[in-house]
Amino acid sequence: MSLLKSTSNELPVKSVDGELMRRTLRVMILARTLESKLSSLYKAGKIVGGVYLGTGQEAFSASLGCTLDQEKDIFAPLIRDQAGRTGFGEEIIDATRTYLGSAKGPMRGRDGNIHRGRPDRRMPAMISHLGAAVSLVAGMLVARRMQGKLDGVVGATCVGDGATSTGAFHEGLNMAAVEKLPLVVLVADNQFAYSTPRDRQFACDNLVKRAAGYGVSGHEVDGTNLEACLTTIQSAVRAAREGGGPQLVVGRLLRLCGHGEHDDGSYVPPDLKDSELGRDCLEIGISQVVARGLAGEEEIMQWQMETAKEVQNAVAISQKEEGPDPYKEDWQAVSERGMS
Amino acid sequence: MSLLKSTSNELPVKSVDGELMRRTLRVMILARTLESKLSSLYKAGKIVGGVYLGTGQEAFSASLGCTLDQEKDIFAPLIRDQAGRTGFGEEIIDATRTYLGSAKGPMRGRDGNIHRGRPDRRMPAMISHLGAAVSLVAGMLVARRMQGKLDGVVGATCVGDGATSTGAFHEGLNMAAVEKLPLVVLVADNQFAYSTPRDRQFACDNLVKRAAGYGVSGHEVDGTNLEACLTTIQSAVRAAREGGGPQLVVGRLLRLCGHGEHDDGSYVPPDLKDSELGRDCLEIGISQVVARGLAGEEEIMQWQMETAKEVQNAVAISQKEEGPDPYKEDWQAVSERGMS
Amino acid sequence: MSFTYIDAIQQAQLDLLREREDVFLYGQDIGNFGGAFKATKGFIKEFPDRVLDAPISEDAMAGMAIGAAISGMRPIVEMQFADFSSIAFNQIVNQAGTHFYRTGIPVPITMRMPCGGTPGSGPFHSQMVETLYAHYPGIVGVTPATVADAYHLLKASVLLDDPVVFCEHKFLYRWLKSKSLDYDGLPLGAARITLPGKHATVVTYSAMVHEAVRAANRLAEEGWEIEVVDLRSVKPLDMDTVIASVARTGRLLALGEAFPWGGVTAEVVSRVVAEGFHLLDAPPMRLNSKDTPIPYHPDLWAVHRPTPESIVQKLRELLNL
Amino acid sequence: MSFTYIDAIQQAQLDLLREREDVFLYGQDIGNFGGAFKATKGFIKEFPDRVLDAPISEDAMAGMAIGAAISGMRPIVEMQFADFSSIAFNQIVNQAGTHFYRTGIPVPITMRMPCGGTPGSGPFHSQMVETLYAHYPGIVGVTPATVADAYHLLKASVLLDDPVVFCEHKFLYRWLKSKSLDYDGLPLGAARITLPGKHATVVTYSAMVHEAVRAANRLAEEGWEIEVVDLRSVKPLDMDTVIASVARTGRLLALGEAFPWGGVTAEVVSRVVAEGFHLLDAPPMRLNSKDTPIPYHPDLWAVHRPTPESIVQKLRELLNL
Ligand SMILES: Cc1ncc(C[n+]2csc(CCOP(=O)(O)OP(=O)(O)O)c2C)c(N)n1
Ligand SMILES: Cc1ncc(C[n+]2csc(CCOP(=O)(O)OP(=O)(O)O)c2C)c(N)n1
Ligand SMILES: [Mg+2]
Ligand SMILES: [Mg+2]
Repeated sequence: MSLLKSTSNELPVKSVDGELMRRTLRVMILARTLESKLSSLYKAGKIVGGVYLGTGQEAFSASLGCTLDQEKDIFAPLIRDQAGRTGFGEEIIDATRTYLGSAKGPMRGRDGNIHRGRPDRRMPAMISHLGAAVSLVAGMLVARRMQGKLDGVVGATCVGDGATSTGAFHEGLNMAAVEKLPLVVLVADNQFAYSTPRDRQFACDNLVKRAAGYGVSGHEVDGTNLEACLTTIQSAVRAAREGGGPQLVVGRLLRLCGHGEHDDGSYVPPDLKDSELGRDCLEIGISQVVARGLAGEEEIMQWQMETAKEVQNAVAISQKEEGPDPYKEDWQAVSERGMS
Repeated sequence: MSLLKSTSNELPVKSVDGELMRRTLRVMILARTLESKLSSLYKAGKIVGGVYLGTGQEAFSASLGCTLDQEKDIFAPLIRDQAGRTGFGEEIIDATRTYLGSAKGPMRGRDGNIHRGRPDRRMPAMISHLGAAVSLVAGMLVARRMQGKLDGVVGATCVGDGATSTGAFHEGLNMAAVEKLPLVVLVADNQFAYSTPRDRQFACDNLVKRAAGYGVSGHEVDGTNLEACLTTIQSAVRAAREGGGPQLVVGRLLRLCGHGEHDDGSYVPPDLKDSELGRDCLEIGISQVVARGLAGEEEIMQWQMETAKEVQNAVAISQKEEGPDPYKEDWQAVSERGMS
Repeated sequence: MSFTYIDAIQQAQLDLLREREDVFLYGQDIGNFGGAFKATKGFIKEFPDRVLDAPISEDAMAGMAIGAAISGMRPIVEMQFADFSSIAFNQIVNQAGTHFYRTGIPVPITMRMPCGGTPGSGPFHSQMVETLYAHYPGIVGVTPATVADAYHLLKASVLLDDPVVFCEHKFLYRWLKSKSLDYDGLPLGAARITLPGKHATVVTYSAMVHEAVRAANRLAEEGWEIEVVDLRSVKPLDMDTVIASVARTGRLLALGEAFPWGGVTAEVVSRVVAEGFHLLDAPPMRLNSKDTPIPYHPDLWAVHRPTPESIVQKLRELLNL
Repeated sequence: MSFTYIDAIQQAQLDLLREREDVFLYGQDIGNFGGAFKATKGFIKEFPDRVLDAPISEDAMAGMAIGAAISGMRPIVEMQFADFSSIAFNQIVNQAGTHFYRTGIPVPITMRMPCGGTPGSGPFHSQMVETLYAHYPGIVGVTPATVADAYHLLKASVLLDDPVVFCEHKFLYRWLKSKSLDYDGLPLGAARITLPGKHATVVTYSAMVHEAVRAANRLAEEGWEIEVVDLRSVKPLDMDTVIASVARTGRLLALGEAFPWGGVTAEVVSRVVAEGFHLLDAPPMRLNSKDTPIPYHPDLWAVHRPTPESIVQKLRELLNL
């Protein structure tokens, strides 16, 4: 079904496990539902600061989140990875609390929106500077190697096509390759970096060509195709887990929203939207799940209702919660533990 | 004669022009002679600060310097490019004055050794931070394009295998590729970055593989082989000049000296020194020139004597010159032109 | 007709592009999109060859601009946010900042830095960067606080032969308006007395000029006359104007939005005490942001930086009230 | 037996590696080669898995260390020269510096920064970096001036849960010797009275402590007793010790080798005037390097930074001689 094939030479992959596919689709639905709600809240002026969505990228992102092992793997999401976060076990309320500025969110109002994380649950809180997480995750893996805890662990992070232009991406991936770390880097090649099209960002026709230059395995996949995403990402994650070193997975897709909700994305040419890249991965995912008989349309509608409720619930709770109290805030940037 | 072939698909190159090959060999001899002298001066305590030589890399470097057009091209040398500098027209006395701290040198004692340049003659003065010149030269080319003066101009710069790990190299080359600039980047893959061997620096077997990821042409060459270097570099420079965009040329060779003259390079394994990579490009160059009947051994000995005299002369002049007078120094980091 | 602060920046760039062939713009999304803050909107149509979209490569953006500048151009680089200039830091301080001293050839680049906090922007879209760059030799740090200064100082920066870090405050972008771009002709390098007074001097710059004026107005209701000095550029620092003001008032509060360790306020206070110790009737004071990253939440953000209230409070201390 | 300053740094790292399994070293050429300054010589044999050669990727080196630190390790990163940390600047200030505030999880990394000038090192192998990093929240800046401090402060830095920029001065590496590593037990964060005196206080740090002592000794021949305070860490800044000293002497010279705009000397002077204005009998003074890149030529370099002569001259001014 996949339009593009993995270019790496791993073992052939059997067809995707049905349970995983069902779970991934449900995660996609949940992420989409949450993000539509966030968009409405933003437009209603209920969210201060930017809102960045992953619409159209859920299959690619969720496939990673759902493939990783929540108990031991590492996942450093970027701006369009709501689906991956959810798949990796981030609770919806972490998102709503952070967006709505609840003091109970993981960032306690100190940071917002997509800059949230739970480093203690192996999900780093991204900084805005693109590419910076690649070496960070590599370091988390190096630590585990030294601690004798690396066995079977994978670290993963996501970037966009634009972020591949950063020195941080380059230095991080190269370093991980030298250390032969079980790192999976997903590149969501969504045709734009903010408004900048690919041809103003890089000059090769396919970013997967970069893999060879780093001495890492390259994979590419149609990012709108859930089954293909799961197949490719599973095989990349497996290859990393089995000692194959870093894996670069390029997903071709289109951002089906603005860069942020402040942006109407009017610079995206209509013919690109109408092309195969512009297909909605959620619709494709649903049809694939239905076609494989893994869930009926009714069950999927059920999921949609459940997830809507879940999101409403999280929003309602978060909205009722207090923001941080600036007068009780502990304005302390260092722990000073160890300072005698 | 070349062990490795250019991997790009340019027009076939006719055999190297005899006059160019003669000139390049003479440049190599001059550079080697100068650098041996610098080494002696360093060991005699006559030079303050580091001395970094290009021993073993002269063929690769000089081939670039001699191929470029001194009247219009741009050349940003790095630490091992004495031969390229000389080929591009830098006077020997610029080197000796800078190393010996003469106030008459191009850097007036403000900067030293290899950090010299003549930006007004299209030879930037390198900063130490590796990789930083790639985007700099790209900018010099962009300026010319806007000024309508780019026609037939090439900009070139050199890095080592180690410098390819820098974010600056990556960002610069990628940007130049996007702008399709006539940029030639030479990578002297001399097996080490200071003491660090290639396998701790990158994980691909050949850095030329990076070219495809940037969408630029890649070339590789046996850097110990003068004729091969001239052939490959000429074809890369020509391709850039003719609108082929950036060219990445990887030369395989071995540094036949320490990282600097403070370093004995004892970490270089003997079998590497004894391998084909460890051959002295100067000896090979001489034998090639002699074999092609371009010069006799006598004439070459004549060059050696001439260059020795030229170097002695430059050293003698530079040593007699005063250093900068700190009490007359104009401690001014900004020109303030335009500040009313 | 009315101009906002960002309009002024837009107009200055447009006028420069029209007046001079050596000016060009480089930055992420500045072409068809017109830039994250629309400071270059529509330019690419008129100047298709001098408005270039950059890849997400701040180091290369700065390096490219430097190379162009030593080749006769006067590039204006737009950082999407000043915070991302951390990636270009090496090129700015080590390549641009050292070039004139080392080679005698100046580097006329202007790095446009959308600086400063706005509610909800968080730790990585709110930073002030003037301290970072002014510490390094060879860099000029410009910090306009008014619409007219945004226009005229940007033009002056581009015409200057030296590298300029042009710190434009995002909070002022659309909030600050002016009827015209006319101004008092003060050159780059000169501070301005924004509000004359006699009881205390507040030396500040950028968005904090307006907070200082607010604080001064509140104290004016009680009869206090606070003088507000707008530095306009933090390097060079116009000590003549500052010292003259302190000579009149005898009291100094150095105010800034940057992190508290080091920086403009420390530099101002230490120069004032070195050059005008005996003019002071009270210990000179400083007020900066708190020493933490800039928080996302508007309620935290609002007290992380100095506010009219916290400025009034400091001024009361300074006035020994 | 005698230890140099670099021996102390070597010993501290070796002891840490032996005492703690969570310590590891990362840096260019630190393995078989033992590092550009031999600070890790021979370590890789004993600890093949905890001494890693890094590619020329300072951004990734810092990022990797941060990732390891939030996973239970205590990495020590060796920058080959502090000047090259400009490439790691973003990771240090934005990733490491903000992490504890944002997430509550501290980042125990130690960035070893071979700082400061030596003759012939030039603009890019001589820089001081404490000002750069101390300006940013969340970073501890340590600046040892003695052999024993090099040892004990490095150990304390690695044991600290926060990111430390450890500024070791290259000029002291082999020149500064001591019979032992014993020391007075002062913790990280406390300044030291290196030389007691009563007529004026010089507050300084790193290599300048020794130049200050030289200057003080010269003035001692004329009967002046100059107190020299060694800050030891520039953030935190031990104002108690500084203010107590100024209370005794009434006169302050803040001395540093860094660039003159902003920085440690400005911070010290402005805190002293804020907290101890009435203790001062004379305007507090500063002495820094000149405001240009650090020149290569030894004759230029020698006067670019403060010297015993220029310190004596400033002190004479301060003493109103
Ligand atoms: C170093 C850096 N420079 C600039 C930005 C501003 N910025 C945020 S997202 C973005 C576009 C990212 O494009 P891409 O990597 O393709 O991801 P996408 O938004 O398409 O998912 C930019 C330029 C940034 N975050 N970091
Ligand atoms: C950004 C940066 N980091 C570290 C250094 C220190 N350094 C100078 S030369 C060198 C090794 C360079 O190796 P390579 O690029 O292979 O060039 P080679 O010396 O082999 O010619 C290093 C690490 C530097 N100059 N710049
Ligand atoms: Mg994108
Ligand atoms: Mg090398």
